Amino acid sequence: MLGTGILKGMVETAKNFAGSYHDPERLTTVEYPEQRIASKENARQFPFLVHDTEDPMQGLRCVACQICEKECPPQCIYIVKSKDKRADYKGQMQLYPVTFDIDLSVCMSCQICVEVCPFEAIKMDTEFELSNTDRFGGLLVNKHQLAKSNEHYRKIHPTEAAVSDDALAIEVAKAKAKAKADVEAKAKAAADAKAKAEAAAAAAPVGVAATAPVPKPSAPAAAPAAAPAA
Amino acid sequence: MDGTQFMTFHDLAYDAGKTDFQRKAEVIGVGREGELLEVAMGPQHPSTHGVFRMDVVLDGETVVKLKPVFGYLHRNHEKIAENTSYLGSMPYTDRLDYFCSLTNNWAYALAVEKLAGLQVPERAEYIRLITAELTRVLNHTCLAGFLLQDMGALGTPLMYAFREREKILDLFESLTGARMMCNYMRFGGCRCDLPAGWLAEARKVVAEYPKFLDEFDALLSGNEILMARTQGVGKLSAELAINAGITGPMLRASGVDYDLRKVDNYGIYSRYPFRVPLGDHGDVYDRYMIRMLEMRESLKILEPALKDIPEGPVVDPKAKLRGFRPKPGEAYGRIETPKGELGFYLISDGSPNPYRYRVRPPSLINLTILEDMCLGQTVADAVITLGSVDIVLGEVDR
Amino acid sequence: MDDGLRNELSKQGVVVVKLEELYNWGRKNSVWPLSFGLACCAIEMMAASMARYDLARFGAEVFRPSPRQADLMIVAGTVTKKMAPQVVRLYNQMPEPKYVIAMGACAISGGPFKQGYNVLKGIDRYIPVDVHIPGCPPRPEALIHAFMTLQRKIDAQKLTGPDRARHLNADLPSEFPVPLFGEHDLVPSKNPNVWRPAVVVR
Amino acid sequence: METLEQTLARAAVAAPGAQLSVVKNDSPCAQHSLLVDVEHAYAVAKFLRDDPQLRLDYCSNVTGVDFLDAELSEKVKVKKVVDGVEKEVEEVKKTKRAGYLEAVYHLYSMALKHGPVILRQRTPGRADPVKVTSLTPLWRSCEFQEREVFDLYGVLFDGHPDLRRILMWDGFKDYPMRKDYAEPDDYEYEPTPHDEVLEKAKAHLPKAEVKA
Repeated sequence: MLGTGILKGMVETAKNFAGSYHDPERLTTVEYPEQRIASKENARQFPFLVHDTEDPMQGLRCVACQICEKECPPQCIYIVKSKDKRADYKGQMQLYPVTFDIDLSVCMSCQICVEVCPFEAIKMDTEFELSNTDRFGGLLVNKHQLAKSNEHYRKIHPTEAAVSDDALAIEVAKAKAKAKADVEAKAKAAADAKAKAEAAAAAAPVGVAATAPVPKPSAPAAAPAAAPAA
Repeated sequence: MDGTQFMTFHDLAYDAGKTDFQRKAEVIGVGREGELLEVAMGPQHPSTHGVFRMDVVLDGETVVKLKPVFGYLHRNHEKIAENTSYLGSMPYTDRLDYFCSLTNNWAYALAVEKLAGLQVPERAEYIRLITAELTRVLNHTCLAGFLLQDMGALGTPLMYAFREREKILDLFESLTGARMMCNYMRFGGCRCDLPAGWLAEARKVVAEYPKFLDEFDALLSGNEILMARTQGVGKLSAELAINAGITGPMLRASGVDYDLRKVDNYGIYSRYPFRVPLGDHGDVYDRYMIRMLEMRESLKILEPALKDIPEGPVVDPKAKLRGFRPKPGEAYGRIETPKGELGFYLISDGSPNPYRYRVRPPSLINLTILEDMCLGQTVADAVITLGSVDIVLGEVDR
Repeated sequence: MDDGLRNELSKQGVVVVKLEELYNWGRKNSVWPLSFGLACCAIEMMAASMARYDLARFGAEVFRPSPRQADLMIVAGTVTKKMAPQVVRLYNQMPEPKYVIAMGACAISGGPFKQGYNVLKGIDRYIPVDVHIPGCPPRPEALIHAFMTLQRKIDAQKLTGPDRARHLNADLPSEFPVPLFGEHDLVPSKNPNVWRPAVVVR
Repeated sequence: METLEQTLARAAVAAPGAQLSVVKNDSPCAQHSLLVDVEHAYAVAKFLRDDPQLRLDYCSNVTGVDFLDAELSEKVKVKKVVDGVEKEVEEVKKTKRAGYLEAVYHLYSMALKHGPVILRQRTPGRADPVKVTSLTPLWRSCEFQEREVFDLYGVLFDGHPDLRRILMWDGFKDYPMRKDYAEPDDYEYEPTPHDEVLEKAKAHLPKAEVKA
């Protein structure tokens, strides 16, 4: 009969209307800003730089290798390397970024910088409330604004952060083992040399022994490792 | 013009010796004199799905000429891709057809895998199939909403469609991190594994979806106004559809059995039996119904696939993320996206950037015969005919 | 009238408001956007007006297809050079007071597509923009957040004085020249009266 | 489906006088293509469409490719007499190749469900006007795609019913997808510039600040 299709449709909308008073399925509105949809663990908005220590600028994991700058598809990262080096989390001397700027007005949240970073230094934040009336000042963010602690990372992406922390702990353990082995090897070499020198000194006139190598304290290995607790 | 089997407006328009009006009159079969009205619909027009523009010549309310004008969203995807690494183009493919970023990802990944000879692990194939079918459901749901919006059913169907869309977008977000621009697939697999509990969530959404489809069917498919508006409107014959390179649901609505999921057997589609719905009349109603039926078939693929998915790696260990340089050569890879055949034609010269990067956009090519479908109809029908083609401007203009 | 006195009065049941506050309160709670989508962000703009995010809670559910009835232009998506004249023309057709939200990276600066030959590097080259939302695309919540930012901006506008709102100041322009299609680029490629970029030395 | 060489042999019979050759593709997918001269492209394409064994009724993809003038270096094994003994020595042979533009057609068959057969037309050089034959009379699907190739590469299609710019505006003079296209200088505000962009952005800085 003509009209039954329309009536059926109206019954459907009536069901929806009535349901919207009691059926949780039909109550879809999330009243932002009072209510918020729970952030998904994988959610990503804009990159941030991870730091490990209290002072954000000292503990930045970034070593200014510029891989992300090169791989960023819209080219929205700008990095200037430092002239000097400083010890990173595992005690190795590394460069650090003097300038690290991201132009948020260009960033397309593709996460490629995170994927290519070999140092677990850049990660994706979930902050999206960034609307701004200032085009030039508000959207070009520098390293001070980008630096966020590892705790923040653990809070927003717990699973990912655990994996990243484990990887770093392994790196640190490796570095420590290597440093230890280096020290031992050096000590052994020094001991051998000393023994040789003594043997030589016994045969040769005094004064030659002074040329024997003196073991140097290995500064990088001794530096306190600012390692994250895994 | 020998070789053309079909009388189109072009054939007549370029025959000499007739006045412009005579030619138009011959095409639509009217002989009466009258004043013609030229209307530029778009680029800012609520019914043109973005910034599409049609220059329409009207005789009263009848369309006598319709010229689509493109380029208002031409954002140089191909040129940019030729200056970017292979990986760097992946997020840009999301922005082609912004409803279906995951199928776009797949098409591009497939083309690069053909170019470089990469293998995809079993689990990644399953993830690709699941996400692609979810995308198809998502796209068709939204299309039904937009089509009804064009017909004047303001609000309700689109609201219902977007309510369901959010459920699938939640799945995408918890898997890929973004709602629309997923950037999820990689050459030789996928970017990351499924998060814990994702499969259970997906199963829940898939299990509940038929309820929504029933609701939508009850609301719309039998509705007399919808039938009156769409049946017999915008007819497209099978021969013209094939010759004009129409693909996807629009081709199948004209009764041509050509679905790349069956023809090319890419991915693991051969493992799941599903039917390809075919239309009979090739009108707007058929195109609408094909999509409703395709959603049900997609759910039929999704249900067992979500059960069968094996454990294992999600990316080919040989595939490199950085410094990816395929050997010189070329490849054309294509898949069946919700809009039709999306192809990527890549030429490599051995450098990290593709030498030529071409997208074969289904939306653009499906518009080829828009004029033929609209001639002789009223301007209101031209709007719904355009709506039933299912275009996304990001893909039309790239 | 100072705040202390106002508080005291409101406790007594006497509500006193300035005309300015009343005027701005009315304006900020009935901002009607132009239904004008350009690209990907338009879909998120639609999602924001749909059931889950419900922009109607802010008095902005009435998306007007005609610029003559709209107060707010949400530039949602990539503005190409071919589209830019139309966008400026639409802006010119809107009645004052009018506001512009540049939604998404493309509208602000060209975004990921800014290297393209046909992409305008930000709509603020031709028309003034009030609020920028970074993101590609921004979440619907981000659009709502921008909306609240705009409401704050409207709330702070003055009716009188030298820094009064633009629509009350006859000296400030409310229409901007529409660029023309040139042989290689738009002519002019920017409006120097609107576009004053910061100098960044690299 | 027959091999491309077989197709070539039969096409040469069907379109007498056509200069046909196979362009090898070294990638793992091995999609080789058929290069046809511009004069006989229509006849060959018509054969491909109407031949009962091929029935390539569906032209999926049409695109242009720009090849600049290039110097090709090829490793050639040459027999040389070194110290009285004949030896095979590898030599790098350098040849100059004039640039050209190509129109590439990907053909499939919907009736027989096979493909692709790839057809190429090559222009003699890159200097305007560059002309190839339009295949729109055979496949309607070429219509917009050939217009796009014309718009972005400046290739003229002989026999196209409606050859206008499609993506760019009508007054636009350049062909932006060509490899030697120069973009208009528009680099006033580039906070994160690299390489070329950096150079271009520097030119926009106020003079005093460049010195600093």
